[in-house]
Amino acid sequence: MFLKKQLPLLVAMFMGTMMIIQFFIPHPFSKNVYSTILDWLMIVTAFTLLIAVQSTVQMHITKIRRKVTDWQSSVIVLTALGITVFVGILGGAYAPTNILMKIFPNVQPGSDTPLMYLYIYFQTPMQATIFSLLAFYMASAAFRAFRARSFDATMLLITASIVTIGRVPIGQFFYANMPEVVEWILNYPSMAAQRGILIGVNLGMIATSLKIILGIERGYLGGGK
Amino acid sequence: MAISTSIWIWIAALLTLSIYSFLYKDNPFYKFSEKILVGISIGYTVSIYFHNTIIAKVWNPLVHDHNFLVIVPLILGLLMFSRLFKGKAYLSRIPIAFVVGTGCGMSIPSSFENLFKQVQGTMPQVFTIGNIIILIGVLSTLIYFFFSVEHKGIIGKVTRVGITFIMIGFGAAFGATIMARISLFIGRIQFLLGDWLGIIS
Amino acid sequence: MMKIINYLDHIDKRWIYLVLAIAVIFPFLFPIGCPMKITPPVSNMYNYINDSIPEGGVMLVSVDYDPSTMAELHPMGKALITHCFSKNIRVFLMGLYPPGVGLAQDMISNTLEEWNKSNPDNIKILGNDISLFAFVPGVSVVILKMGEDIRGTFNTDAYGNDLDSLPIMAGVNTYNDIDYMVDLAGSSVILSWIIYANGRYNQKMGIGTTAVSMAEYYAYLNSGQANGMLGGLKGAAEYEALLIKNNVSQDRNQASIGMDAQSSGHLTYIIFIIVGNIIYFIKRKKEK
Amino acid sequence: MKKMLITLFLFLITMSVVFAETDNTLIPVIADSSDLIIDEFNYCGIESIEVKDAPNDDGTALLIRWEKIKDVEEFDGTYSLYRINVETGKERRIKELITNETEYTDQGLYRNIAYKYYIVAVNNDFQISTVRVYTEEITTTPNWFKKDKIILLLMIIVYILMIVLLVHTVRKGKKLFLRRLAGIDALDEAVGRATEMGKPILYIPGISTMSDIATIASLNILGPVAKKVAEYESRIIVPNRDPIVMTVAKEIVKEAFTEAGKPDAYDDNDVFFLTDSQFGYAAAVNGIMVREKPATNLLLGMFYAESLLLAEMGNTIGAIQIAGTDAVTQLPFFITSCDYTLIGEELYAASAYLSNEPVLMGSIKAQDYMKAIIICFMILFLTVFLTNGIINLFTDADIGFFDGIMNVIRFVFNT
Repeated sequence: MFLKKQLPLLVAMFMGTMMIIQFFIPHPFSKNVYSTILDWLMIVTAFTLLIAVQSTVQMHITKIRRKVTDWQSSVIVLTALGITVFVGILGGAYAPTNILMKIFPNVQPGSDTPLMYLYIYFQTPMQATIFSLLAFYMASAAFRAFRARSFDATMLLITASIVTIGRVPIGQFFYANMPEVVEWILNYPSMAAQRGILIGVNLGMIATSLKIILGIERGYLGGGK
Repeated sequence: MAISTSIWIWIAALLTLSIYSFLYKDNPFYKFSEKILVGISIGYTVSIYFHNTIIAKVWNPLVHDHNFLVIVPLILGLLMFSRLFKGKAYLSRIPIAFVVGTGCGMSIPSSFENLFKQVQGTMPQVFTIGNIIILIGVLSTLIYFFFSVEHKGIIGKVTRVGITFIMIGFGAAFGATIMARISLFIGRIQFLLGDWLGIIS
Repeated sequence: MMKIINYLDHIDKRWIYLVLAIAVIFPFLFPIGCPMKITPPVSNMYNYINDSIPEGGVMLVSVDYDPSTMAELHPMGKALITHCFSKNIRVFLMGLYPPGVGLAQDMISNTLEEWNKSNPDNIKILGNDISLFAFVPGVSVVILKMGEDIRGTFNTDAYGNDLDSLPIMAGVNTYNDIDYMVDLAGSSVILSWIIYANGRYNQKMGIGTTAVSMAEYYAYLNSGQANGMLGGLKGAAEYEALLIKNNVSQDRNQASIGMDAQSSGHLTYIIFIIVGNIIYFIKRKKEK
Repeated sequence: MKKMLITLFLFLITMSVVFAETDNTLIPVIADSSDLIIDEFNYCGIESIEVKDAPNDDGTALLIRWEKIKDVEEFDGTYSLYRINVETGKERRIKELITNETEYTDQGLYRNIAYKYYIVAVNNDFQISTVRVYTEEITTTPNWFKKDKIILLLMIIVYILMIVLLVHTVRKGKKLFLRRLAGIDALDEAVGRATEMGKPILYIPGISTMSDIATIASLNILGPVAKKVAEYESRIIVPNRDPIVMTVAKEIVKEAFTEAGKPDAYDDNDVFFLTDSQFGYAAAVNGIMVREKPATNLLLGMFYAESLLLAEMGNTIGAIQIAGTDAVTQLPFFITSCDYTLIGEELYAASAYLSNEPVLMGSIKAQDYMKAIIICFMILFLTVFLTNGIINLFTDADIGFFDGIMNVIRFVFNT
């Protein structure tokens, strides 16, 4: 029970309090502690991220095993994943590994790795394209959903139209000082609202962090309440 | 410029087109490329973490430099894998608590500083219209998000001002988003028409 | 009349998609070349890099975006590097996330090739004038650690060379030795840079961000936590325009070429919103 | 409770005023007056130079200050500042082209090594004067506390106390006041309308995981909504993107139906997992909207770029839509395409209001009090700022008193 509940909370509380206190002590001793902890964090973070991958893989394996609808696509995911990891671990991340250079003598220490080819010519174009689909979705939403249904929404849409037109060169054809108008909106009224929201969000973030350190908030440990 | 002869550019172009085919309707080409994307992006991350953390930060210090202090985070990290064993999964809470707790501790003073800087930035030195607008805007926005009083009387009027500022702020963000979405599409067009087909330079 | 409105109200989405696609592709085939005004956040950053970083100074560019927003942010990075090359400023690139490091590598090889082709009298070499730090996980932890010890944070560059062996690293140990840093990102990681690098270590910095997040970061420009900002493709285009104006690079680049398409795309959106709202109001009147 | 907060508040102000006057423990070294030879090449315009340990650091910096002789004919050259490492005797120029500056912080020094500094005039032909003005030897001292951050520390302590006290108060069963948001009324009305029409309600708890506060807030709202639906014996559909969120949502809806005394009306198939692909989820939910034609869509939680796809389809089928999220970039889309939108923190407040969950409620109230402190300071500042500005517009009077107040307020938020 202690290992399950108290210990994690104690660890979070101890580390959190220590890091807050550390902030106020400029002494070299505290700096050394801080530096070591940062090193440790980098390593532990890497493991926590690897485990996130594990849960995705697990999900796809279960899907294939249970032959749920569309299980074939899980096979594609796992195959692509397997090939990439194989190529990536054997061939190196950013610089080719010794093994790769032995197998393919024409690969020089400075050449791109196979992983980079997969990244630049497979992942990059696809990911960029998926997000560019949003240009289309938004166009249709502009036509069918963005309505001046209230005073607030009308204000929003008018500001949006001014900014949309004023931020591109064509705005100057409508009104020569359009870029200045947009810059003014962004610098004063819009900035003020953003800052007001930001102060609130910041207070919320700090409150959440404090609650975690105090052990009041436990959701991050998983398994709900 | 002419049409590309590189096989890699062709692959990238065909994958791009297969994703665009989704706009017409959902089809196997889109599904196939989407799944490949998921697989490759996870695989890419795993490979990078393997080389740059496991090898560079754990294996090398331990084996080559004999820095045994690394063992502490290594054990913490390995505890994460307790999730693979049903009865012992709770052990993975310790490294999570370590990461989250330390992260919270580091962020609190710095976030407060950031907050203070924002508040201080709202208190100007010079008496100008713009500065007054900022002060009133920030103040009324903050009051809008203040939940301990009813929005009635004078407070109600102030919050009206506040919501107007918020709408202008969102309007600006909305306009900017339109801009961003178009840019993403332009990037792909430049690739398809330029790098692949060679119609534009 | 009502027939047209009803038709438009129930129009197939795909026609809307097609209109937008044509509106954006058309200007590429028949460029107009709209003139462009430079906005202060961009010129502030340009002037700072141009005037306040000494020759041989150090600039850090963090590439923290992934391919999904690369259309907006990649041209910025290229423009910044070209500018630094022309001023003989040493450039360090880094990425807090794995995708960014891959894109940074792509950016380096592109800019090096282009620069060396057009400036044979001022050849730039990887490791002497530009470098890419190895990827290290931890995000804000990495930012903080760099304030204590840059060499100890990364150990090697992305290509596996020991940092101590690189000529470019001469005298570079912490943020104190970096004259300016620009974070290119479309996410809240910019905030981490502002809070930790600027807040804790007083690193002078600029922001390069997507148009989506642009409005949010004006608050940081106003408070002086950052001194310049490139917002979206337009920001990159303005920076490129400044480079051309000051004879750093000759021809129009990626972002500038896209500006015509950007203009016509925006116009299309505005027309959609206006027509959509007209339909909405007519229908609402009818219902009453 | 209130008294305590006021006391803390006053304490804070007192502390900030006390620490406003930082102490200066200097080691002054005044240059020997015989050094002050002034002629064409051997110029020295420096009256004194002193070095002290830089405050609030880890012992790697020194602060050097100098003062120029007043009433001396203008010297149009500059000054250079040198550092001598006393152990090795090595000299290094650390700052040149000094004109109007009067201090410099020398950073990156070694601890336990003595240093010494001198400043020297340089004329426009870069000839260096023979007259040097030295400081005494000094070694750096690391400090144990950042005195300049005291207000920050106090603020953190105040905030911690507020959260602990308020959460405790709610746990003891005391009801704290939170204004009833217009969004909650809208929510009631929308649920009522759907039952009137005999159509289902679609509840989308966002597409994020349980680690997002917005998701938790959304699930807190799901309870009361589901209860109301159960009372009217209507139907609620909850499609999910995250398996864990789905499990929790199932539990909540089931419990709500039981509480309303209609456990049989609960259909386990109405709370389900769709897919984990972002746009795939959006497409599937749009499919549900077309098939089921819900009268009311509730989009509460964390949303990303798919938000506009969902809101657009809801619009097309003519459903009443109520949205709420803390994703600032998605809010504009919701505001223009939904009938009512809970903006950012309003979502948390609504969730705390409906659930009266101690941790949530306490933290909302603590944030509110902290906000109140900032608002008070800002109102005070605005008043003084306006008065001062208007007086300055009409008269030449320079009122130092107002400037003083403004500086104190700025100082409180100084970092």
